[in-house]
Amino acid sequence: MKSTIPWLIAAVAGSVVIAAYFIPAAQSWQDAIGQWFEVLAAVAFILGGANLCLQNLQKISARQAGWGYAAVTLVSFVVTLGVGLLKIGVPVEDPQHPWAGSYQAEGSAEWWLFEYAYNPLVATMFALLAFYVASAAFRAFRLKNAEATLLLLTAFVVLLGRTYAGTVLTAQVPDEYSAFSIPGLTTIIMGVFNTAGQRAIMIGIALGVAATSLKVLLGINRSYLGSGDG
Amino acid sequence: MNREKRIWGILFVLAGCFLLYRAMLTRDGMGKVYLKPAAAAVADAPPSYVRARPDDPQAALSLPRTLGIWFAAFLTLSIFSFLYKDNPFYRFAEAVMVGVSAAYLMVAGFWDGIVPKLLGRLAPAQMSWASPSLENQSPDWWGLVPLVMSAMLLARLLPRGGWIARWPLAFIVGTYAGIRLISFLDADFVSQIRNTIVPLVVMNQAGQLDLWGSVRNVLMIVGVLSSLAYFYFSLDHKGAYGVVARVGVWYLMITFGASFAFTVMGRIALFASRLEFLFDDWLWLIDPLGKRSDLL
Amino acid sequence: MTCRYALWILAGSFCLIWTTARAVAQPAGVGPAPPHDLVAADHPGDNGNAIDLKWTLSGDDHPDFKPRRIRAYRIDRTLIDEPLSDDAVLESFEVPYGVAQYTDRRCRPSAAYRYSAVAIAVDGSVSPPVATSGETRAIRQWFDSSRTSFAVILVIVCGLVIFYTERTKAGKSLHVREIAALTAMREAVGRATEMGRPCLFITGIEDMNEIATVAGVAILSHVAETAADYDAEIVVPTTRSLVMTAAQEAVAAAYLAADRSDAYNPNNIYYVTDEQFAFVAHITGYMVRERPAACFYAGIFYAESLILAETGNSVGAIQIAGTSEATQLPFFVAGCDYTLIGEELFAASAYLTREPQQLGSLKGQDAGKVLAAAVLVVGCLLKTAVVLRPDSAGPGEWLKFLMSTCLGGD
Amino acid sequence: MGWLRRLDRRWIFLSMLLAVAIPQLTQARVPEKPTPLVMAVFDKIESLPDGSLVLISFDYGPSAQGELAPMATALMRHCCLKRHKLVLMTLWPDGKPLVERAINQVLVDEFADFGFKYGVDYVNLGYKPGKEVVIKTIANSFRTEFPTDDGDRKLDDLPLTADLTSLADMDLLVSISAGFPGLKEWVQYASSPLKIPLAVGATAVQAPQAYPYIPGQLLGILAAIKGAAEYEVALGEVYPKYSEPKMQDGVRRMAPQLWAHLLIIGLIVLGNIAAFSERFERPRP
Repeated sequence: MKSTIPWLIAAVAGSVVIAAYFIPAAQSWQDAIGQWFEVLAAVAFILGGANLCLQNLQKISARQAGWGYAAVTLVSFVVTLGVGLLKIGVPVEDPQHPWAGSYQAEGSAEWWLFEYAYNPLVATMFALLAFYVASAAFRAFRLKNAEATLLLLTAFVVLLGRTYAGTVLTAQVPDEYSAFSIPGLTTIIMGVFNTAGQRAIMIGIALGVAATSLKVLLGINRSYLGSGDG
Repeated sequence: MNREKRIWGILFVLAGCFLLYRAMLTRDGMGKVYLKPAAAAVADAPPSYVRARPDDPQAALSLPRTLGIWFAAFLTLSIFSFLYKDNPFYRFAEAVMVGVSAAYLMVAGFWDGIVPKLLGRLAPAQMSWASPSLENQSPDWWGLVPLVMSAMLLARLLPRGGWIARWPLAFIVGTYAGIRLISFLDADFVSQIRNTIVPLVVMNQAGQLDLWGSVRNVLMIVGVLSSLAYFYFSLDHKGAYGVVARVGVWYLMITFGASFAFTVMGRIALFASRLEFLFDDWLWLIDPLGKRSDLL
Repeated sequence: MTCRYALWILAGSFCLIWTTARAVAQPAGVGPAPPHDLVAADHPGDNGNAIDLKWTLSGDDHPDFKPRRIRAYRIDRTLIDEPLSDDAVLESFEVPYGVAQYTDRRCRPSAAYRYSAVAIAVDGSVSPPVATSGETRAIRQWFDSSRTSFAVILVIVCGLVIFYTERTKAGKSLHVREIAALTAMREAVGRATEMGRPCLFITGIEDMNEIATVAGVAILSHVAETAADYDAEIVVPTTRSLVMTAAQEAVAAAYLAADRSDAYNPNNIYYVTDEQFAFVAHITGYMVRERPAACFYAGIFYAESLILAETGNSVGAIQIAGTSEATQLPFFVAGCDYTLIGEELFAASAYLTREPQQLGSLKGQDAGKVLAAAVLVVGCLLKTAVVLRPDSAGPGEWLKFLMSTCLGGD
Repeated sequence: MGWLRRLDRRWIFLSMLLAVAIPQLTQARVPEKPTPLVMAVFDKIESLPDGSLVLISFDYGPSAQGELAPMATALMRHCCLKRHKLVLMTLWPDGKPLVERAINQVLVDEFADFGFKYGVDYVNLGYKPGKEVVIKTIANSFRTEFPTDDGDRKLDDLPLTADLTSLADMDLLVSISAGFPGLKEWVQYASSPLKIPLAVGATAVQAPQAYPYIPGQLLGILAAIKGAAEYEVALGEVYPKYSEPKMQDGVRRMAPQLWAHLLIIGLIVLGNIAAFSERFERPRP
């Protein structure tokens, strides 16, 4: 029962949005809802932030293994939040509105944290992928069966085709057969096979999304509301 | 274990010596940032600074940015150290990353979301201190809707009344179910079908059969249909239908292989740019952009 | 009334003076040929804020003229029947050469407008103006007629899903094929129980406004129920606060359904950070330290897919993944033991519950695919017929009907 | 062959480090030849009349900078050379500093002689939250989403944007995209409905998703660092100043790319040798 009213809210709101798509005067509602969602997601940060602080405080007070790192997280969280909300170090462009500058203006404290902590950390974490790609290539690309072989061969050709090596290797192929050079094959793979596969996946996903959305609107799927019945 | 520790100890000392040598004993050192005043782009803007070559007469050493480069280099190496194994440096960097990023995005949510889209809408005159352009706007009472929903959502923090937080959640999931239902059917379902409708036989300008073009189109349609067949849930993959589904799987595998290879490319570029940061900005081993002119 | 006429005259004479002034400003005979036949009409099926304009290109605007003579067309708009206000009296917009239509989307509903157009030559000289014959009003409509065909498709697809859902609810049994990844889920939880290690569940890195996340939470609720049954620990770090809220609700309810409310630990479902890679750094750290025995990934994933899959693999976890992000599927396929490909992610909760209504929706999805395939085949055959027999009208008509009327194309 | 099967993956990591670091330290270069998809974009920017309005959306964050910053720079340089008017924006919250950096680097610093003026030659609209909704809205009206620019100046007060009403006023849209919201949304909500040419720069991951939209909804695509390198070469061919090595970030990064690709291909082969040797040494029962 506890999920009936929320379900009704979801069902009515969803149906109204669908109808609004076809009514010229209501087409801007979607944008309004998008803005409401932005606000709600921003407010929800408070829930997440509270949860983050609570988790780390618990670890620190219980002296759990690695509590020192919890303290580091907490300190960097509080400092970044503080200097960002207070706009510390933001150059004042307009003396009448000292608070109008951007929180991430160059030279501010928040900018420093972005430039020298956030940015390098995130980019380096992303860069780890180069290594994981290499180990996945060694481990997972085996000629086990027809499917795996196709995956491997395609990857092989496209990998070559995307560098100068591919151009050099098949530079001797005459122009009228250029489709069979490595860059030519890459183009065919991307244009025909990849496009066909992508399209089928997209059509399937669209149907999956439509059915799942309908299940939400019809109340068949209420798991996100805590109704255990699916 | 002992041997491993010894080796690492030696490596650390060697690296330290190298850094000390580079930073102290070479003429130009490393990892420093110089700034000079920029030609202002907007007339009444406060002075801003741009990076300068060390040999520029106007250049001055910027301590915060120099420290920043060293801190960033330390964090970069700490993350890379995870590839060897989990270690205190990585755990430190991980802790900093979680704290800083969560707070940074909260700050962004506050100044870019809550201030203009909630407070600025309800009380523009009162919020003009944060955004002068709000000064002459009149309140938009629709802003009350997200305000009420936000309050309901925050009820979760109270010991009782958490149930009411489900209402805004249901509203969000419900409205987006509607929005996505429409946008996916329109953009992906209908338009992809439309894009795939091509002639099985292609004629060239002269009215002759374009064999290659025709083969391409046939391959494309066979691919889309057989891959769709793979996703069909009501039939087991057996018999003739199994063969069709199998062809579909082949297409999907080629798609995945191509995606994989394409992605490899990007990943390496990212790694290369991190190394470039270490070699160029920090260690001053290379200077591909001529940032330090001929000082190297 | 008099006032209105006065305004008319005022506006008209203003136009006249203005255009004359412009014409006088440059030597006669130098300007380019004007555009002609300017027609304005209400833009159909909209909210009454657009008017369609069409004209015939200036005689000097021809692709064969090199160098080009016409640079652009300027269209001036006059608001006729409203009191003069500073923003609406006269407005101009330019369109580039070679273009013979424009939709003015800044109209007020029901206000009367008059348009005039001039051609502007490359040297800046202006042609005499051509004006619309009468007034034009943008009318507000109730239904967006340009979306009629889509409405029909929407009704058919949704109708199919609802129809099959109802039919199975009424007791009609149906068969669905096996999906290996889903059968393996129970085993994975079982193995985690045996090894006394946790199960890690990640619902993707997007928020609750993505349907894939909603599908991920639905799968989570089943895995959590199995975990509660087997007494395995399930850990759910999230990258969004709203997802955390939803996941807590789902897992709590799953434990309740399994009659194990006492074992539910809300601290195991926690928020990390919204930033993708900081979240990943936390998860990989968690994996190497706690060594989960089973990892589930269901939702939207981007670049982190391979970091997660490879790290999970290195700690020896059974990994089951599903995502609607086509670009990330290869990494899950390469790195995980089982992968739900695209649409299978959305089908998963139906499989896991085995509820008739949910299975019915699967049938509906299948019917949608049959529909898609049928349209494709018919469309391609028609198009082939058009290519082979360009002279016969039949296939062309049908094709046009299919592409424009049914699929809403151009 | 047992060692190969038991190979510690850290050796693979080390070889990847060397494959990228050595070409970088030695500053090796490999030649590039622009492909048609890149030339489509280049030719479009080249053929637009001088001073056309170009919107560039920086739809990426710092994490994708390595791949996308070189093409953003190359595209901006080309637009500057053609004196196109630039309207810059971003749909990613962490893209905002990147836009500012690009402005400082290219428009203010590199093209200082051209004397580009803010508000006349270029405008920075900054970041607006709302993802694809922002595109949908500005497709009809800029001012609903962007009443002011990034520095809180009213669009009506800036000469470049005073007459700007909607995306339809643009001569060319460019999205440099690393994911959502990005190229797909620009296709769906801007270039398809408004029929404005759209060029995209995409990360390698995004690129395969873009192919289905070519050529109907997409003009061309700069795929990953290779796309950037090809664009730089194309630019260098027409404007010789830009064939200098220090102007070619992307080309420079292609050398590590080549070796790393070869390494990965080698690893795939090695992995298969390991698998076969296992089958060979342990005959099936």
